[in-house]
Amino acid sequence: MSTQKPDTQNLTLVQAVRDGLKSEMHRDEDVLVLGEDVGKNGGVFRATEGLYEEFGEDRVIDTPLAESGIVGTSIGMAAYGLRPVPEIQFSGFMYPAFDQIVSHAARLRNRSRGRFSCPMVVRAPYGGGIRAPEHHSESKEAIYVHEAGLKVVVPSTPYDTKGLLAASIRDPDPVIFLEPKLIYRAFRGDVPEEPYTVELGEAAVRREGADVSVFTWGAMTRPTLSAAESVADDGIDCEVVDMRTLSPMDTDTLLASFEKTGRAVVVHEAPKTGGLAGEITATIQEEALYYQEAPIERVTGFDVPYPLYALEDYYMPEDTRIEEAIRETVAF
Amino acid sequence: MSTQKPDTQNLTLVQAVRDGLKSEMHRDEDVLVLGEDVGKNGGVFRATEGLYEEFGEDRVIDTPLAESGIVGTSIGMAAYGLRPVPEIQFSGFMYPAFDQIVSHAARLRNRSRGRFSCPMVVRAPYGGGIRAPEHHSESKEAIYVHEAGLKVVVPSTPYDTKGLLAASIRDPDPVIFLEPKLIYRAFRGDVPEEPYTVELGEAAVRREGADVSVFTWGAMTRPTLSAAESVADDGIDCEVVDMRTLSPMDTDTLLASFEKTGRAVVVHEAPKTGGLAGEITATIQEEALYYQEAPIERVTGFDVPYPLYALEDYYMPEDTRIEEAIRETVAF
Amino acid sequence: MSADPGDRVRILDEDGTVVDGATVPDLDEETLVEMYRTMRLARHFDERAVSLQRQGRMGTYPPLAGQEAAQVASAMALSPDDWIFPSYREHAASYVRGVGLDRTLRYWMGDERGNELTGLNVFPVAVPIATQVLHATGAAWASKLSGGGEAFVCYFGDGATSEGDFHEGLNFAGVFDVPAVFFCNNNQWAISVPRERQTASETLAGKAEAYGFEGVVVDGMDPLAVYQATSDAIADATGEGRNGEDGRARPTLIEAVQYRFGAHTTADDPSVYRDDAEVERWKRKDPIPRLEAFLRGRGIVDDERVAAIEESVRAEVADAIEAAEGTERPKPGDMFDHVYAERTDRLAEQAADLEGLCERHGDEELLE
Amino acid sequence: MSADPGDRVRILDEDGTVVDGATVPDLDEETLVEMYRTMRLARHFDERAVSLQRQGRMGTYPPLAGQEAAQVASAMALSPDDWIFPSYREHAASYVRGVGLDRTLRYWMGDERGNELTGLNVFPVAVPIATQVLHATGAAWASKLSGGGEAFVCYFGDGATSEGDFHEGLNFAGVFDVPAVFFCNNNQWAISVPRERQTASETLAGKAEAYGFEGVVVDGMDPLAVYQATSDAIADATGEGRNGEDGRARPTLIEAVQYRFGAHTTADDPSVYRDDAEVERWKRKDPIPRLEAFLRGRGIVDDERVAAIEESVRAEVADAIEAAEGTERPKPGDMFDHVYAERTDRLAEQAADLEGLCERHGDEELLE
Ligand SMILES: Cc1ncc(C[n+]2csc(CCOP(=O)(O)OP(=O)(O)O)c2C)c(N)n1
Ligand SMILES: Cc1ncc(C[n+]2csc(CCOP(=O)(O)OP(=O)(O)O)c2C)c(N)n1
Ligand SMILES: [Mg+2]
Ligand SMILES: [Mg+2]
Repeated sequence: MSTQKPDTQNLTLVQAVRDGLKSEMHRDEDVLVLGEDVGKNGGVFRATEGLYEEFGEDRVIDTPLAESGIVGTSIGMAAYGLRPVPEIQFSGFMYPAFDQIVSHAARLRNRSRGRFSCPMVVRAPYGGGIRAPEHHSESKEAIYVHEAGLKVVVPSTPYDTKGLLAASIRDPDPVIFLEPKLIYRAFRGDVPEEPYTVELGEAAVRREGADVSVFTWGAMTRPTLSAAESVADDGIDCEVVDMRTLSPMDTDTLLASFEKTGRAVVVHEAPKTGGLAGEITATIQEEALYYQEAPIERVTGFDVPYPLYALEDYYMPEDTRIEEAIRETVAF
Repeated sequence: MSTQKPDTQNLTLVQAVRDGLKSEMHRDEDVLVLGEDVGKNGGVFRATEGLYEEFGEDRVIDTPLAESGIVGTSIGMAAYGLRPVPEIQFSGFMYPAFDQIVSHAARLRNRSRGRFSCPMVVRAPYGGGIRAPEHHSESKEAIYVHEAGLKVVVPSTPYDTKGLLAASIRDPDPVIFLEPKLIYRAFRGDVPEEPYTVELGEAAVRREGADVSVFTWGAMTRPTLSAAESVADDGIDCEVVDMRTLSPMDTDTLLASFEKTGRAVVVHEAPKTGGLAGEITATIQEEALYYQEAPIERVTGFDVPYPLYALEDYYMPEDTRIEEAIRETVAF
Repeated sequence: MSADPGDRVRILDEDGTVVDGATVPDLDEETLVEMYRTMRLARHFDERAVSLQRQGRMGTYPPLAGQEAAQVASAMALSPDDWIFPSYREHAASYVRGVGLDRTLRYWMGDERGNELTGLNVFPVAVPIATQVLHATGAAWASKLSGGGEAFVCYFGDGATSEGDFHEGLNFAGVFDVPAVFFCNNNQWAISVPRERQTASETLAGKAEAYGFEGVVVDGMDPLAVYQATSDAIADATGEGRNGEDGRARPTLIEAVQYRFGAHTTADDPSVYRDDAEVERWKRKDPIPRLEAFLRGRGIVDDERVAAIEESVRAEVADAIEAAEGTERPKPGDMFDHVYAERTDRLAEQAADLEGLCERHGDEELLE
Repeated sequence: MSADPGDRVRILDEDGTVVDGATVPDLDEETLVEMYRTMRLARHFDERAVSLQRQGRMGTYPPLAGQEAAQVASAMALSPDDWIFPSYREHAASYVRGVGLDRTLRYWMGDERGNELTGLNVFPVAVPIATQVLHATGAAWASKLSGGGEAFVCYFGDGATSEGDFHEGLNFAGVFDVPAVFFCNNNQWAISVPRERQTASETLAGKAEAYGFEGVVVDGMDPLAVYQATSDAIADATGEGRNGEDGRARPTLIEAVQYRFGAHTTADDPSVYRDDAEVERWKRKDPIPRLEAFLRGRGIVDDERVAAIEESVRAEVADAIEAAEGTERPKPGDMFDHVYAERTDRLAEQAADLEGLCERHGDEELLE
């Protein structure tokens, strides 16, 4: 990591979440945080630590244990004019709130023809790999991407986390902000102290390459980059694109990369069938079939309920699987 | 339609639902129906008409208005040994039950390593096109297909409806059975009086053709067939495949058709982004890229909340759009 | 708190006579006439709407006949800045809060612009049952946190009390003491499911106890009782009422006992699940003749005034229908306008595709 | 029904003395000793499990210390065919119902086979809060429809009462009179959220009224009271109890007031949100010394017997740990086995892919 500049902090991803919340709460007094254990306890991952002390119980609110309640009341708050940032303790517990998310948050602007809007950010720790109990390792981003009216964001670095969270909070529309908890504390990165935004809807090319494009996001970005390094030893020049915002998706960057390389691998933790790798593949071949030189490989979770942790390392895509897929794609 | 044989009835699709329920309830006394207004009222679409009178209030049960309650208690019933067939009044009201469906129904067998299972069929009228109020025109099959442990079925003819419903009820695993209400009464078909099954997981080739394959299901099968006829006048020979079971998907039939034609169009009502056309496209190009001669076109709903009915006819894919896509694909 | 339905708040008996010991709310004559007129307007609107549907000029429509008192009198208890969160049946309450009848017609004619209620604190119609309970609680909470001072009235049916969102919403409201009034239009039926099948609870109002606040049963076909109960609840919600001494505002659950005279919606046939005799019994409680008798008894209206009201009501509804049917159809491209504050690239592309399609083929071919 | 927490059922006071006017349930000495032993076993198991987690030999674990009476005594009130629906904390209740401690360890060691409870009427642990309430209601309903005769006991926490599924489950149970007992382990905290923040309802038991059946508050750290209350509720549920005269079985909501002595899970640090003084206050109610004092007072156990029990408890837990740790790891392919009754083609393909991967690379490389 680069050395710390005077106005930057060296933070983990989860610290960047906290810092992002804090700086947005300072910037705009309409921003408030609510959810289970987010107050006194500072969140089960400490993502809201210190905010209760700093902003008080009217802006950092411990709620009853009810996810539909948390999201549904947040919609009402947002319609009234506040900017709620509800936390769902784990993304596997967003399902009870699914109706409020898709039937209301996603549609309030449309249904009221703009009279009301829903500037709300639903934050949730997401994904597997931390030996967590059942239902704590979900990665079902696809079901939110399929819903018009929502934006869906998955950061993969501390810098992006703060910037994307700020952009999400300032966004006039509801954002599902999924935080890859496997890398909550896996590494640190420089994060400016000042508020800043990373624009929604823009992918980041994490590694430039000419032979094959690997599209991924969240916690899968690291093993993908490491697989890219491994195959580089054999002269395979990988481009790694971190999608960052899954809805709306940055198809310009996606297509530009593919048009350059003509080959693609998509990596995600979510189960294969119905996962976003399908959407990405379809987009590529609709728009850039002329450039395609090999089948687009999907390296994904299997079509099984996420296994308990004794087997989770077999479920999660990791370097080896990604590497194999890259090699196959290039060899085709 | 063919003339009625002695042991067949000429039924609409919704009558075939009723007939399927009835004959399975006669066959197996563990089968029971529950939901809002399914009893005395016979269902808001009359899909359960007469069953209350025939089987009594212990097997045709009007429940309180609570979808999570309906599905969650059905899971408990199924685990105990019954075969509940809960009805959700419209598929847009399945969201409150989403947690029970994905966190429990889909996983009970897996979580208990086979000690318990969940032989339950969640029926719901699905899709648009009938000038219904808001939230009554959903077609979100993709979110169920993405969930391992569920099966997902969408019939398109009266014959299939009875047979697929019977197969679903007899299946040892949970099935989401989505009934295209646009064609509930659009036409009639011959339906044997005897119980029979149409196997899950098998697509049906509705029209054979050599130039292009169109993959679709449910209410979209009819405009697709009609588009196929229109282009036939210009010498385009379309194959139309009705997927019928969306999970598990019959990739054999899918690939065999594509390998024959080398061109494909996928038609569904659901919004484009994250819809199953992506999954189908990805599967094809993974397995049959060699055969591909043109980009696979997606003819789908738009990425908007399903509009109120004044605009729904613009939203729903119809002959013209399908025809254009077929022509483009063939002309490529 | 009343668990005994016998305790229900009532001011007018079925003949429109003030019941012993009841106090008539302090409303001026003009307001009382307005209440009466609005109820008549709602009844007439309802008849016309049903007939529009029958004639194929409108889609499925949920009638409100029988429920006018509960809607009109409750909405009249609000102050100008207060908010309402209607279900799909509160056309009359919405009207009182400024929603033109033409808007309501347009919504049921399948035109989303019917829900575009600029400047009004009226939430869009909630079709998914009980979901609006959380929106009302959240908005009320936001108002409390921001010192807004408004009251928030949420309408829903007897069936809605079975949904999880009802529970979660009232529970949050009780924990955070939000300035909300939960107004349950208990019309005895949730489509074909009778109130007793919905819950084994003695009353619906009694469920409030589970959330630590008060429940009140009111005769929902007695407009004066509804007005009084709602006013009291609003005062409590905003900290000016009975609970207000200690400055502690509290929500209330009002159960307004009433009856839906007609079908659940125009797609429903109630004869399948309920007796005419039951309907007739409840029709004796019809709120409109009741209030009319009261007004006549006090000399506030007479035959002439009633006839004039009837005429003005007919004219107003006719105008609304004309306005609704006269509005140009929404443009196909409208469906892309409010998905997000700004169109995404993909939406812009899709909008262009649809436009192209329409240009190439025209409505006749596309909508055949 | 008791809305006043003072009314709670209690048989033993904090010193293990029978309170005035209370009737000790009619249990033979052996059963009482078994109750005592199982509670000690649970306590010791819990300590060892926490330490396994600390040593990295197990993943996150939710301790139950303080809650032994509520779990053990309630589960002992069941008949052999009855069912239980545990949350993630009911290791002791499950043990009583036949779930070996090694199973429970294996589950928390990340091995799904810990939930494979062949032959037992014990539902798999429910992690998503309150979801199991509906499963219990449904199974109980199915039993009633099939004439099964079993009782169904569903465990959940104070926090669970805020979820929609709690509401929907109890409401269905009340409407259909299912043979279920809803057993709320009110341990005062839902992670860091105290009971008062969870709901403004005076008691949790009082919420039963909203569903038309009875709620009972019991001292959840008094095993005899828990046993009695559960037995009564089961009798009511199966139509043999107080409500049984008219043959009408009725569910009951039991609120067992208790305290979690330790952390929410091993990932939690309770010192952030609660005082030691509070913990100490509740520790005075510790159910184990209470029952021990009662047994000693009656001459049922003495020092020697207690020592023997302690020794046997230690041995049993040590054996369970050995068994759990001695089980071979699940095979990677196991994850494909029970997705459906039969593997789909795509799953077979994926299983083969994974097998190939494992063969080509071996665990070291894959799991690095
Ligand atoms: C979540 C959900 N489930 C089902 C429906 C279908 N539905 C529409 S109205 C209705 C009955 C509502 O009854 P009630 O709450 O008593 O209100 P009422 O219609 O009597 O005014 C049902 C089941 C729905 N709109 N939303
Ligand atoms: C639906 C859902 N939301 C959130 C969580 C995370 N979570 C696990 S335990 C818990 C607190 C539960 O409190 P309570 O019901 O009182 O049970 P206790 O843990 O005290 O036994 C929470 C919020 C979850 N498991 N499920
Ligand atoms: Mg009703
Ligand atoms: Mg608790």
